[in-house]
Amino acid sequence: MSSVAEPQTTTRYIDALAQGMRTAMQEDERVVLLGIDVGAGGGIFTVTRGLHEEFGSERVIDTPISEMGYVGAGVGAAMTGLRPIVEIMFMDFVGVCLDPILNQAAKLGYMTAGALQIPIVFRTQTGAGRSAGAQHSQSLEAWFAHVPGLKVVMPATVTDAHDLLVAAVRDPNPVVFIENRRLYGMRGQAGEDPLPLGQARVARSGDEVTVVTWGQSLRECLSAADESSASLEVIDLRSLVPLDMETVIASVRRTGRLLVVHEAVQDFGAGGEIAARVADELFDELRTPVRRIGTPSVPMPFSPELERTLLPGAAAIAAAGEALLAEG
Amino acid sequence: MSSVAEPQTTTRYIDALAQGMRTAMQEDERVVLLGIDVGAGGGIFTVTRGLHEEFGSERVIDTPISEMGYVGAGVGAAMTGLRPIVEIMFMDFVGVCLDPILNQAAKLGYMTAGALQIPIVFRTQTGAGRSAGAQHSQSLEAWFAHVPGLKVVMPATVTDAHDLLVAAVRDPNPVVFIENRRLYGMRGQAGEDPLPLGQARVARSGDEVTVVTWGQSLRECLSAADESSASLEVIDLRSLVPLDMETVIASVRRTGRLLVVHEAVQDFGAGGEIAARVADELFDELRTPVRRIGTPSVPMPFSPELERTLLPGAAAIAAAGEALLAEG
Amino acid sequence: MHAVTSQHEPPPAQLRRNLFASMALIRAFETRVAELYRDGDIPGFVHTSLGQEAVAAGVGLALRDEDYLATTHRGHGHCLAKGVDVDGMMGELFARVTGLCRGTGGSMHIADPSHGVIGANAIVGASLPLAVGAGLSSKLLHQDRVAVAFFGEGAVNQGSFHESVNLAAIWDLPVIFVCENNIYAEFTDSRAMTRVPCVADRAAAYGIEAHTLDGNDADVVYAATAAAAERCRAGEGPILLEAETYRWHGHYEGDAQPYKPDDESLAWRDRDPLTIAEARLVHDDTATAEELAAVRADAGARVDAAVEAARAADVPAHEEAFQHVFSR
Amino acid sequence: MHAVTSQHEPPPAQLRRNLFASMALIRAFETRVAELYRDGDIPGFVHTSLGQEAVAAGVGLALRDEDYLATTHRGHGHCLAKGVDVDGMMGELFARVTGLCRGTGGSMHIADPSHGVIGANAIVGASLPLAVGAGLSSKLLHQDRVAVAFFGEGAVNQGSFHESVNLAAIWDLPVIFVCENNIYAEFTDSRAMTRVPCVADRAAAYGIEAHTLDGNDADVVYAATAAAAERCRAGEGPILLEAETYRWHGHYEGDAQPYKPDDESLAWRDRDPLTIAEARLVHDDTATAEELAAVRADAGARVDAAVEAARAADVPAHEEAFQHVFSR
Ligand SMILES: Cc1ncc(C[n+]2csc(CCOP(=O)(O)OP(=O)(O)O)c2C)c(N)n1
Ligand SMILES: Cc1ncc(C[n+]2csc(CCOP(=O)(O)OP(=O)(O)O)c2C)c(N)n1
Ligand SMILES: [Mg+2]
Ligand SMILES: [Mg+2]
Repeated sequence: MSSVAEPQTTTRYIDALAQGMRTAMQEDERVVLLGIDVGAGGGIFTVTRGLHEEFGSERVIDTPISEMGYVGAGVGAAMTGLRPIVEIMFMDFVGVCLDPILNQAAKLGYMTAGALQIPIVFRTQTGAGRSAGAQHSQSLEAWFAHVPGLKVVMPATVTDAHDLLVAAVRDPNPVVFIENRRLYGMRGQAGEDPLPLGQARVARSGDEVTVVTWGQSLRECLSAADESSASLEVIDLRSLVPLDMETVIASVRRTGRLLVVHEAVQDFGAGGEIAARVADELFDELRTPVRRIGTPSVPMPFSPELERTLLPGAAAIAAAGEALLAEG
Repeated sequence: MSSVAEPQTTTRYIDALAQGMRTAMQEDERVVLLGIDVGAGGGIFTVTRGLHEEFGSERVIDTPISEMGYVGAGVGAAMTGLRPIVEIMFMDFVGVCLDPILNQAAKLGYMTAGALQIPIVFRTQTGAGRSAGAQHSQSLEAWFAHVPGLKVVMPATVTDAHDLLVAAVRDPNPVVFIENRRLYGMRGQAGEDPLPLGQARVARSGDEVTVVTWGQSLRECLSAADESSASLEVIDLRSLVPLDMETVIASVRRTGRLLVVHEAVQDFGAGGEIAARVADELFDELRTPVRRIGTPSVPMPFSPELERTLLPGAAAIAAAGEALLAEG
Repeated sequence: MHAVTSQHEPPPAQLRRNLFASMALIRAFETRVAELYRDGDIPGFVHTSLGQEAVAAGVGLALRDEDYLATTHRGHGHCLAKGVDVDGMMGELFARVTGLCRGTGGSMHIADPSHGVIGANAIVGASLPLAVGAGLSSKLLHQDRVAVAFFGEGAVNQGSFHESVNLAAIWDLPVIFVCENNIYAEFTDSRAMTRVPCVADRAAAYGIEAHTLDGNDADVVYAATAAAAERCRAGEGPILLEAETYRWHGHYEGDAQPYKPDDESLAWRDRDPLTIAEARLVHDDTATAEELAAVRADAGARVDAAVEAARAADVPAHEEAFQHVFSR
Repeated sequence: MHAVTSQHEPPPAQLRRNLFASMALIRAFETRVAELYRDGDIPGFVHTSLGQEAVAAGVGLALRDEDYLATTHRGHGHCLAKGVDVDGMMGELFARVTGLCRGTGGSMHIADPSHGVIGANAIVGASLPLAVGAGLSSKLLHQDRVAVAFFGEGAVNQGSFHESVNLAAIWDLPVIFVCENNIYAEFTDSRAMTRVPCVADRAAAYGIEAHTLDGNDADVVYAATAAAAERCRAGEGPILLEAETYRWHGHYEGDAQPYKPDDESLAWRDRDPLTIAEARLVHDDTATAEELAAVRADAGARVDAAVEAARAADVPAHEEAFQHVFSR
């Protein structure tokens, strides 16, 4: 996961995801996949390739373009004995299928005082940077983290692509599992040893500025750590819910400085929550203000040049780290 | 707007809303209303009562229970010469009609480099506290504030119910206009003089703790100011987008202390953004950490007792103000 | 009204008595609930099904205990007919710990998975995808269970209707879609919201069988549901039943229904489902008028006892607000 | 394939030549775009409409310049046939300032309100509500404009189809719903996703007229659209046209289409819409083969010029990323 080239023999993120689904389906018969072209077609990004052949069309189910219907059906199936992994092809498409996530999966366990369990994984992906346009580039993890009853997971490494997916399927709760398509081709260590959800990881140690991030921005932060004259400690949150503030607080207590980085729009994004919590809890220990870097409040443009203008990159992160160090 | 009893001759919030729509419809023929039972039925909360009789069924249009369809049609109509006010009966129902707001209204102006204008108001209401259950009690303003291209307005007073609604209709952009049904019966001064969107209001002066809030929580904050031994300066933001940070910063610069209060779930809520910004900008001037009070991360229960347990009330706000004062 | 046909055998004598008893219980329950709500004993929103008892009873008694049922905001009758405990239901309406959901759900969210009831839903149209998912579970787990989705004719204009019926059709799922066509959706005459005379006609778009039934004749509804369930269990896929009926009370308790023509209301009152059943039972000597009066009296006593029990029960303790957000 | 009928008069000679010219332009444009995309000259996602030219031309030429058109991810042809400028389109695909959207939209989001094109949409099914809204504007503003929604047969399974067609029907709006049934939705044979043989049959659920057309015969599509537009302008409400056609290329450029049977692809290649038109024009002496070859050559030259202009144009300046988020 460092920015140094990895040997080509390791696994790709996309294969780790497939392997995660395979592991989950092998260990539990009740796990089924639902989504548009996840079956015979192997997925529009080839993530589910091979699973249809291996597990058959009863467990790897192609759906029509009816997200509200099949996502809702996934929730109904989860209440009644299956453990579905439901794919929402692009995160932006939650606009047509939010109700089953927001009002059903997130709430029915609570509203029945635990009588219903809803073990479902909503797999989706996001990721700007390839000119997919404003309707195919949004990172909306903050929305889901704001809804009580949903877990929100964003694997940033090849290992986690497998491990967090298996952990998400094993979890008895609804999990929004957010991949980043710019990571699909990345190579790294295959995972095999799922931890429970909710443990952040110190991806790189440092002692001057703590950088908290998740998803594909991790790569940018690691590159920034390589480039920067400041010593950056990079923390990969892995999940927003559960949120491992302990790891964050422990690090900032040492460094005295915090930068939160995410690809999502900065305004009213998840970074605000982390920043607000740390600024509160470590009020007396912070040497400098907590800073955030996210995308400016602009729909993502098609133009590659304009997209680059907006997305937080390694250089900006490195510079922000240095600026913090200079401040105090 | 203070907690002192108002004379019964003043206007109710709900009538101010109706008057706002009337004003907007009178001043511009292109303004039309769309929604479930907004017409002959006068609205499930009687907000639109009388408008159908006054403006006829071509301008006050009853829709089927097809939110995706009619909200989307509102967006299409806004692009082509009308200025629709579209009602989404409960904010929770955005789960079935988010795409036209998220992916169409918010983006098509930008994606056409300004060739399309989308002057539309999405009127909706929220408000827990009356046992409406988890699917009818959510405050999701943070979601919309996180989407570039949308304005987000929450009138907290009778005056603003009228004025901000008229301003929202006059604005050439999509505006999410969020009422709170617990305010519907509240009486106050009728509005008449719409300001442009984006100006916060000091609802009550004080000099020890700044309290920033919006929507129905304003009432709780004003009561807290009455009760509290600390001197609270209460700011009603009125809109999250545009966000008037100047008024907030100016106040906190004086008081040195900030409490952000909202009815929405606290975690990953809009309060995080305000807190993070102030903690950053006023790092050297804050006497105490910025604190937030919102609803805990729990779906809103039906039980009145449990609901009361969760919702931020005047006593808790007053206590938090005093605690801040005690801290430094 | 639309032409109505029933091509099924009438149910046997004991069953017809049971159907009457089920309707009598629903009648007593809903009558009492309306009073309690008027008197302020029950919080939140309440939607009664007075006048529609034959649909609930006919469907409920044709199902097995383990069959699934997803219902709506107007679901009390459906639950009672499915065998859900009266005390648990009344306790829930009173928001007591004896409630089926320990007071977290309320009238619009009664659920009892132990009798297959996977939830009442306050989102119009949301019951359908959930039932499709339950049908999917049943099919994939080879369980021989049928899933019923209840919904009103207003919900037919939701996209989720379209997507769900189509999904069940292409996957040949054991789902019975039961549309209670009570003519109104809130204050709106639903006939103005479609060009097509009856809901069953709209099923042609999905290539599934559909029948329009006299929804005030429990024998008819029972027979049609029993036949549909048999088809489902034989693997022949979904079916739609449209039960024509009428809502005696307003949309919610308190709604004065100015939008309904008097003669229409009166004509439907003359077609009281209990009177219809009573007359027939007495006429063909299946029961005496006295026996049936006793059944009604028993039902009333049962409901009275439930009310007393609910009144005597505890409200949930403060801590319960925080339980069951996640399963472990 | 489904039985196809056309009950309309064939278009006059000059119009048939224009239809051919329009198809030739689309063919040249899409052929060139496919090459440019393969060579990495165009960023983002590209979906071409090769093989479907007759639908675009037939519809586009039957409309007036001020009529509205909402299209999809596969919308280049629709725009060209509606008269949108070739340079502006190519500039947009190249993300240059000369693009219709100055590079913010791209292939999936080409729009040109000056020719009534209110946007191409990357959300399946989103074109329909927008067109309904445009139809509503036209009706309420007494504008005599027709609104066309293009969508694929895959989009018919979206809830927005259901809601939109119903809305247009009950409001008698001047909307033509044009379904391009090219059999596939991404990698999926859409015939497996419905039990109903053709899309036009599904229109019965809304009580509107619908016709299945030979979508590879521009004369047929033109005549049907012209008749539909006339109906719309006469206030007779919406109509659905299903144009049976075939997508020659993959879902996106680069898709190798393993899911299509060879004989099917070949059979449809034999029904090339340009060849069909050419043969008929020559056969009935409306044009000579040489004239038509010249038309094709002109189209190619026009597209070449557009490519050169696009290559020479500037990319948008950094600051443009921040413009047009809001209108003033
Ligand atoms: C998505 C959504 N839109 C609107 C509502 C508000 N609402 C509640 S019930 C109802 C009418 C439902 O009519 P119908 O389906 O005929 O059921 P009925 O009330 O007649 O039983 C409406 C519009 C809602 N709860 N959910
Ligand atoms: C809501 C939504 N779901 C899924 C997709 C992904 N997607 C893009 S095009 C497409 C297939 C559309 O098929 P069809 O409507 O037949 O149009 P065609 O591509 O054949 O022109 C899909 C599934 C999307 N863009 N939006
Ligand atoms: Mg109804
Ligand atoms: Mg298609």
